[in-house]
Amino acid sequence: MGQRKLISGNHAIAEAAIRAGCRFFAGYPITPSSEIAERLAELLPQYDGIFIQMEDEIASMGAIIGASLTGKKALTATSGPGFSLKQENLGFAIMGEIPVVIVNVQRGGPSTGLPTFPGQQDLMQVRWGRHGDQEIIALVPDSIQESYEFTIKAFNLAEQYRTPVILLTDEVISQMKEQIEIPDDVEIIDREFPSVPPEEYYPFDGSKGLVPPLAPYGEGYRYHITGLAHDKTGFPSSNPKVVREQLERKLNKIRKNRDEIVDVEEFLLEDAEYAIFALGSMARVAKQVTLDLREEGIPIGLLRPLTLWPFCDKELINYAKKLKHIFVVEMNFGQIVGEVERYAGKYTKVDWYGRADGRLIPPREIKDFIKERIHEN
Amino acid sequence: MKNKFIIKINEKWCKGCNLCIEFCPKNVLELKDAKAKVVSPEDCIGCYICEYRCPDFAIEVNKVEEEVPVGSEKTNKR
Amino acid sequence: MRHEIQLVGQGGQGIRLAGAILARAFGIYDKKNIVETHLYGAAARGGLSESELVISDEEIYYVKVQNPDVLIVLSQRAYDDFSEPVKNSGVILADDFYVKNFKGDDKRLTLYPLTRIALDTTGSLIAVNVVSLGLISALYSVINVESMRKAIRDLIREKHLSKNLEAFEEGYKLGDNR
Amino acid sequence: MKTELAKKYLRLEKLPTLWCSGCGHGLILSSLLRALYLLNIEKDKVAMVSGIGCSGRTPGYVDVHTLHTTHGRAIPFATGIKLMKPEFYVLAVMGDGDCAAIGGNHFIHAARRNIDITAIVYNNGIYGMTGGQVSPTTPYGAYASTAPYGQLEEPFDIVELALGAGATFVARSSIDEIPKLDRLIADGIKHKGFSVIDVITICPITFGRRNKLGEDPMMNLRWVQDITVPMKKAKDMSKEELKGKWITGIFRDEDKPNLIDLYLELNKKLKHSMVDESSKEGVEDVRRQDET
Repeated sequence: MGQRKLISGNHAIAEAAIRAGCRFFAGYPITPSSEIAERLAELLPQYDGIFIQMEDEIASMGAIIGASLTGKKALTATSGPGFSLKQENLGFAIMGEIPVVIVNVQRGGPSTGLPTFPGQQDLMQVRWGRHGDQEIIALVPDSIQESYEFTIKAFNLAEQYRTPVILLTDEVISQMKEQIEIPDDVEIIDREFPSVPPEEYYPFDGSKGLVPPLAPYGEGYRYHITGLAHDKTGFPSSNPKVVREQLERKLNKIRKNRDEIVDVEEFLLEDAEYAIFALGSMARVAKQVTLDLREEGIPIGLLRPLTLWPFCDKELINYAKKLKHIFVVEMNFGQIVGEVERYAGKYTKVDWYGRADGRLIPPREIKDFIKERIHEN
Repeated sequence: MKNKFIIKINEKWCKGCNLCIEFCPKNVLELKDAKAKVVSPEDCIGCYICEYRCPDFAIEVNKVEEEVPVGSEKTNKR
Repeated sequence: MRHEIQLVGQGGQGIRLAGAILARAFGIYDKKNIVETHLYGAAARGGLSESELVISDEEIYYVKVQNPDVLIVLSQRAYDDFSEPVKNSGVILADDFYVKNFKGDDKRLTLYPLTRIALDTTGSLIAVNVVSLGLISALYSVINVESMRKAIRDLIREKHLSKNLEAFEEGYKLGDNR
Repeated sequence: MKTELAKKYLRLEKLPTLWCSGCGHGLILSSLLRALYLLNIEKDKVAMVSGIGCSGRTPGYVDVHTLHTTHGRAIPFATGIKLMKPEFYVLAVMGDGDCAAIGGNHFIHAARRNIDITAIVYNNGIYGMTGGQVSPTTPYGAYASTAPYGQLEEPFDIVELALGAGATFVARSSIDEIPKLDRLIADGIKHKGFSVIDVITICPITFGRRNKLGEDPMMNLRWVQDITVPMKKAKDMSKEELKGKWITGIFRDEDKPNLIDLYLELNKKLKHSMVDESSKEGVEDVRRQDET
């Protein structure tokens, strides 16, 4: 049994980052994520790491990419408006295939919105906030325990697939306090070192696998990284074949490994005829709704994506074929429902309930909605 | 013993900007077919200005020591 | 069994600390599942300060307070804005120094001289938080008073500890004598 | 010192450069390489970071750790590298728009925090790669594709900006002062703290052509000679005479604690005083929350 602690989601993320081996944090204060920075400002120097508060979000994102290139694990944390600012350099990290972790503690939007209240309005910004084609990995915890575990997982995935990974929480999960069990053993994945000597090393060489190793600075491997389309050496290329091949590899390293990356929680689904589809803090509410409705004799379960992106299409389709009706519940005006309809819509009815006003939607409302819909059909 | 200089121009890199020609105090160079060419190497005094002024790393000036017994010619430290 | 406790007042009354003490007593010493949430940052800048706890032996899925079993109100605004959802069987404990106007005859409501006791025992208004904690520890059987004392020792600085413990005991007596 | 020897820092297979005929950028690169050679710096200990634009292509030609980042962001990326690799020489090469427009905020903050990075500004007063739009250092009255009637705004003085923001090594030179530029860059690299070398350079194609200098590099270079004044000479000139001129030389070279050393010191101190407060984890935060 690990140590039992009573901490907030943001502090759990900060402590898990240290556990994962993170030794660099650059950020810019923004509610409701700032406690991650505050805690790391305290912890990092004790672990021979560096904390720096940069002049803005753009700089923070740039700094963690620079730090990561030296072979160290690096983190930044922000909320909606700051996440918007990070997009440019996040795109660079995707193009340059540089492992970094970005925490986005969602608040109500658009714009400055509701700084101290939760929202789930960044789901699509996480997926498509940058220009150009790309795959992104995003994990969504629904508890402090998961905030801790998913932070470590985010670092692992970043290193394993040489890509930025987003930990997507919200004001509720990040600000609340609950107990967690700090696991005694955690799996830590470190960056793969090139197996070839410097003269044979190419940072984007996909010939030996979809994820070429990234050599840390200062080890004799001198290479070039650019945001421009490039060939396997990292130098700019606009040759259509090279451009296409490189981009396809960058997409495929996630797409072809989606089974390894994607994870869902199946809550009371074995005998379910109905299901709620919800994530993050709303999934927690949905669990209460599921239990309440079960008590009333309605055979319902919950499908909860732990990995928001890549999307859990296969898992969803698998259930959609068996279910009479799927109810998507989210704290926005209709985002993830589009994806659910896209995959499950062919096989079953999909209904949506949600809103964004800075408050968790209470279980009663959702219960009433679901009962009404079941009754109608 | 008199110093002699060999000016090498890398035509692949030369963009014919004319700067070396403008700055050469002895008119050793000339522009031909949009490339710098050495026209009077014997006039070169080894000031290296052309090499320093070339934005394209296209000029290399090397000192050669002349009139020394055969078999012991030395180029400069390179 | 799910229990909901909510504390509301204004900045400077140590509301957040009181919530943290409760959370620690339940979560660490009584090994119950707890979730503590609160209004914070700019939302609380208007002077409002709030902390809410859900306590249960089972998993807590809905993390916010819906119908509190216990509501402590340390300001008029707190009473005006937060008293309505309290359960019919629940209690509203109000500070008689700040809360003067009530809606009809609210059977859930009892007034206590919390601020006065804080001033008398410690000479400081801020100790109203521990006085309140003492009071509910006496009134509400779910709370283990020993765990509360331990949590206070953990969370209150050494130099203020003895005064605060004294204030806690005064609050406890206030409930116990009833 | 011969350029030939400094070529060991070049990725020879990447040449010729993509810069236009007579572009001053190659001269800055060449000075930069000679500075590295002069200091005998190991290639594996250098990171060169750039933003976007013509200057942004510099790192591609240099055989060190090179990073061609997003527009204006060379300094943030460089900051991350330097903080994690204190033993590295980290160079940020930027254009004037890169440094003083889109990256202006990063520039002044790097100066303020005195992080040991060497910033080299390729200052040609124009956005060359995108076709000659005005930049923050375009001279008042000069023509550009986005200032067809002449620039109405006053230019930024990058040296003044750096001095005001707290950079500890600040110098200006031009592509007309070649051996001097080598030394200035070398001094900047050697300097512990944020160093800025503002290099006045030319863009015959997008600036010269629009400003009665033509595309002839020599004409453009003469213009540089005309608008730059060595510090010594400037001392005897009136304010009136100095109008529209850029003074060259070293403006500041001072020893001040730099960010890297301060971090290393802090980490060392904390390592020795680390206490295990895991049993009371979270306690401090609650106290703080209540106090604020």
